[in-house]
Amino acid sequence: MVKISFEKLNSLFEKISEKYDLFVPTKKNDGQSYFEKWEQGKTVSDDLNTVRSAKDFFFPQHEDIVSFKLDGKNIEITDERREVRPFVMFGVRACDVRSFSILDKVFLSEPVDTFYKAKREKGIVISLACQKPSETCFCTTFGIDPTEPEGDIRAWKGNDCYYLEGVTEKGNALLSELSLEECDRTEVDAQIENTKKILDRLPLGKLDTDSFGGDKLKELFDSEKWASLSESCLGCGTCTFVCPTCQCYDIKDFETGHGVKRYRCWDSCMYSDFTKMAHGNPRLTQLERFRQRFMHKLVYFPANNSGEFGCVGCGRCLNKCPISMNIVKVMKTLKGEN
Amino acid sequence: MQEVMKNKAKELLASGEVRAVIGWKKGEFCYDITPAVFTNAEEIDNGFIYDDFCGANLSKYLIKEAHKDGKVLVFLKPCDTYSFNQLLSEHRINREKVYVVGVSCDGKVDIEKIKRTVGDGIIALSSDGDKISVETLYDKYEINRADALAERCVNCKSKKHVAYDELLGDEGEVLDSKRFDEVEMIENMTADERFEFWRNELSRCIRCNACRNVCPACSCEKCIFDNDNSGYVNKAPVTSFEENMFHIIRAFHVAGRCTDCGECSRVCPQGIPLHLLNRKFIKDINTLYGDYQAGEDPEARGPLTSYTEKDPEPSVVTDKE
Amino acid sequence: MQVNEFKPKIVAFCCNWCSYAGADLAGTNRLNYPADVKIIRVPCSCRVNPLFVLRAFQRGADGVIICGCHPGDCHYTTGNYYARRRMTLLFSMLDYLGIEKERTRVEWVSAAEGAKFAATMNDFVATVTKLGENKRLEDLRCKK
Amino acid sequence: MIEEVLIPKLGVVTDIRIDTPDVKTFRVVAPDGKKVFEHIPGQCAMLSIPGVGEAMFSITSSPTNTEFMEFSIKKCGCLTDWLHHMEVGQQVTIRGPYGNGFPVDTVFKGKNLLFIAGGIGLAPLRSVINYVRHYRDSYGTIDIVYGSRSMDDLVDYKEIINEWCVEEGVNVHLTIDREQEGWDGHVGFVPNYVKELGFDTNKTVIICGPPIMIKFTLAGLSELGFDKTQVFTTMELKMKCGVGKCGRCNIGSKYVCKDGPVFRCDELDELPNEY
Repeated sequence: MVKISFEKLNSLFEKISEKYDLFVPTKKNDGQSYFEKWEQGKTVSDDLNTVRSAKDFFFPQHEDIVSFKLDGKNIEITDERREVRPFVMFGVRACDVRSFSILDKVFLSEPVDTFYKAKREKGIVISLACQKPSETCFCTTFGIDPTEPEGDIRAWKGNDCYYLEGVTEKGNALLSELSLEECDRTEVDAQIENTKKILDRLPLGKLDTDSFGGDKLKELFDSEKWASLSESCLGCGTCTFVCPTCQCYDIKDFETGHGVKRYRCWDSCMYSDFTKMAHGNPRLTQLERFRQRFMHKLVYFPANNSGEFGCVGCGRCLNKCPISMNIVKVMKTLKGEN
Repeated sequence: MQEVMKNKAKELLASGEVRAVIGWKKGEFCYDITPAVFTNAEEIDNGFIYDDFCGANLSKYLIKEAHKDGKVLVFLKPCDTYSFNQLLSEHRINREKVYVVGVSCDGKVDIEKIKRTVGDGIIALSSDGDKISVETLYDKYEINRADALAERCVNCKSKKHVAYDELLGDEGEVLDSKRFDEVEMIENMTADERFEFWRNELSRCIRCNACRNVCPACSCEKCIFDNDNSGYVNKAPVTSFEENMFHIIRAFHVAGRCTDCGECSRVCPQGIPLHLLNRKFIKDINTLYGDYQAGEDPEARGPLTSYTEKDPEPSVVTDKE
Repeated sequence: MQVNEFKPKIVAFCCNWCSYAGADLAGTNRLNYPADVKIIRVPCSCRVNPLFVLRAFQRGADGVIICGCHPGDCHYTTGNYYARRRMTLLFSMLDYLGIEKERTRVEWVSAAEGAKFAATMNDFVATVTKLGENKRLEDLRCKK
Repeated sequence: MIEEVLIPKLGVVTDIRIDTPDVKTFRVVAPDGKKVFEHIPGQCAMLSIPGVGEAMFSITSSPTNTEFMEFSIKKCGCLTDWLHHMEVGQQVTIRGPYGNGFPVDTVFKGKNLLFIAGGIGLAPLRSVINYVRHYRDSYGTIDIVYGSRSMDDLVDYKEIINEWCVEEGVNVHLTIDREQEGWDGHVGFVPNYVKELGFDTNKTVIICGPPIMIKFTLAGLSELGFDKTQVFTTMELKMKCGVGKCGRCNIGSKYVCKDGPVFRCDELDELPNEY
């Protein structure tokens, strides 16, 4: 384990920035935090979660896939993939880091998504342990330990320094380049112990997931409770877009006036046109669309991925849903607790 | 107030006067309240709530609910009644199928504002007159209620119910609001500053459509931004142009119909002050074509569907210094 | 070396019953106005949806002008009165967002006013030329 | 750079055949005149006209055709409308093949096959039919029940009459919904016709058509004693990626583009009824 004092953090960031694009969570004037490219003067925010999840780095809201030029009956195809500059993300929370492994299961399974893969290979994740979890946090429900997050390198914020520990080969390589001061774990261990006590007091820390999973498909799908749960859903895409594990996308063409750009962008199963075809729509009302989103996370995803749930308990949907409907309420209601 | 409302709801359900009640349902915490439809006394006893966090405007749900058989009871706050009237005038709601109970409102609290003061980990909240006591996992706080009020409530335009079948509490009055101050402040900036201001705000848009879907004035069966054949469909704010276009067009489409209920800004996950776009239209309409409050009178003709021969020319904008 | 002079692209929405005929008259009278003005004929000035104006900017217009019948002379009696309110509000909103208000204009040009049409276009093109390229309401994807 | 599935290849339309008033069959090859890719019967490909749209179509030609691929496409939306208006020589973009295809070399091998199709539902089956006709010795009897609204709506009518009907060991049963001048064949809906024909249950059934037809035919088949494990069908839902990532074509936990489009009917029963 190595450490870097707060005073020297800037010079560390400077050093990383020489070779990599460095992104850190910074507070904007709207009081919320966003991952932004680090430059001199930018400080790391202590906020737990950025509004937009860290999935943006590997699966951005929109990216060009391919472009076309049409000339009479002929079409010219141009690959729009670009070289990705190596980058480092500092301060990613445990829940977001776990979301990457969930996204990996989708995008890195055959056939591999090369857009995602290129970014994943070039990105180094420095995670940051949580010390003051929020009431909306429930990552522990899904077996995530926010005091010892995954990532290429994990970090803890101490009283006057950050502690860093290499986790993967990629992370260790970066750490050795940085040649930081070695140190012991005393403060870190104390912090972990302290945080664990708080985790025990989280109201949603130990949700019961036994009633969900791939084998509960039919009974959950046919539950009568979807009707009342989805009743006030506005059908917006907020939950989807702030969710670190939502990965559904749309492919759209844009006519630029001098060719067609085909891009991929986030899409939401909550939208009415998500499954709309020329001859009809299998998910006609908000009930089906709402059900799809939660069934995907709690049943379909585990069914295809040896029981792993498609949720990391980051709590963003709890904070951001315009009508405060969220996966926790859905889980509790389906189980008959609400 | 909450108990009076519960009793009213149960009474009307029991008598068969209404088939369902649209109200607010309590959540996991003390602040995450969900709009809900209640159909029996048990549901009301278990979940119905009316408190500082019941900010959601329920009038839009009437479009869906009032298409079903039977009558529904809806609780509307003063500002919600303006939306209700506007929907009536647009024939989106069948008045006979709705039983409106007006409920008084002394401003709703914005949880984001509280969180900004006390941080994360709120586990208990209680309101006592001017003060709100907050308990978090880490500490206890006491804050002024006035400091935690939502922006739209700080600049409340009216405490008067403009439509109801029954009123619980006292009749309020139209207030002398300072809601256009911020618009004026922006108007007084230079063009470059304005451009910067709005770029900073609108560039955060993620096109989740929450502002549109929550808006009672956005009640088109099919929005142009959802219609593949319109040529305007873009699901992501791919360029700054897209960000601008979506919000300009949305604000324009509700211009003259927007009652300034402020739901768009409340729901924006990125905290974009969208109400400032709508208020600009309202302010312009007021100054150019005479004072008009959408929803005040369901019989009134909207400013964009009427005209006078003496209207100012567009050059009042393009030629002004 | 010759300096590449900026020539603005202008989109003019012209009412079929007056301004379009006015443009015609300007042509038959051999009155000059810049060729960079692209005329789009509309049945009435009130046919112009705010989206049209924005789409024109998106696709590379540097200025957008809407021409209709003089108030009171609308072929459909009242169309231009509505257009007047709409465009006033739209322009005001664009200005509010910090977009140069001089890039947009409404002019009333009758079928008999060929000279006015040419003069209006000359003046508008001159104004937009001074402003330069439209940067604030451009769509980068549409740039070549 | 490694190949990306979302980036399509070029195809050229070399022939357009008018099948019915709203169905055309397009022949597609790569610009060098060869096949764009190989496929197995029942698989699909993403065709697109840039700026208009991209959609999944089943490949109707058999893989045994070494020269080209064919797509029978019904006019029903934006893209298909555009395709119907194009002329020979038009380039399109194409990517694929997608989906699992029919188990022609495993489950079907040596079996008696019964094909049941309605309307444009013949398109995905045509590939299988021609494949098993090509390897005739590997399969048992072949029965084809095909119905359409009218005589004019029978897709591939010429091929059916000139090739399938005359081939020994292939029994073709055609039907149309309503009486029509010049038609002396069977009149009636497919489900009823299947029951009338009263097939032996020693067959594997491959069915495709409008949902309502499938529903009633399945009921008819079970009356005749068929088991759901004997029946295969092919599905269609909205797709964008074709490779199980964009997340919209799922029925429960199965993606039609990746785990389908071919399902055995008892497998479908395990999934929620959302299609």
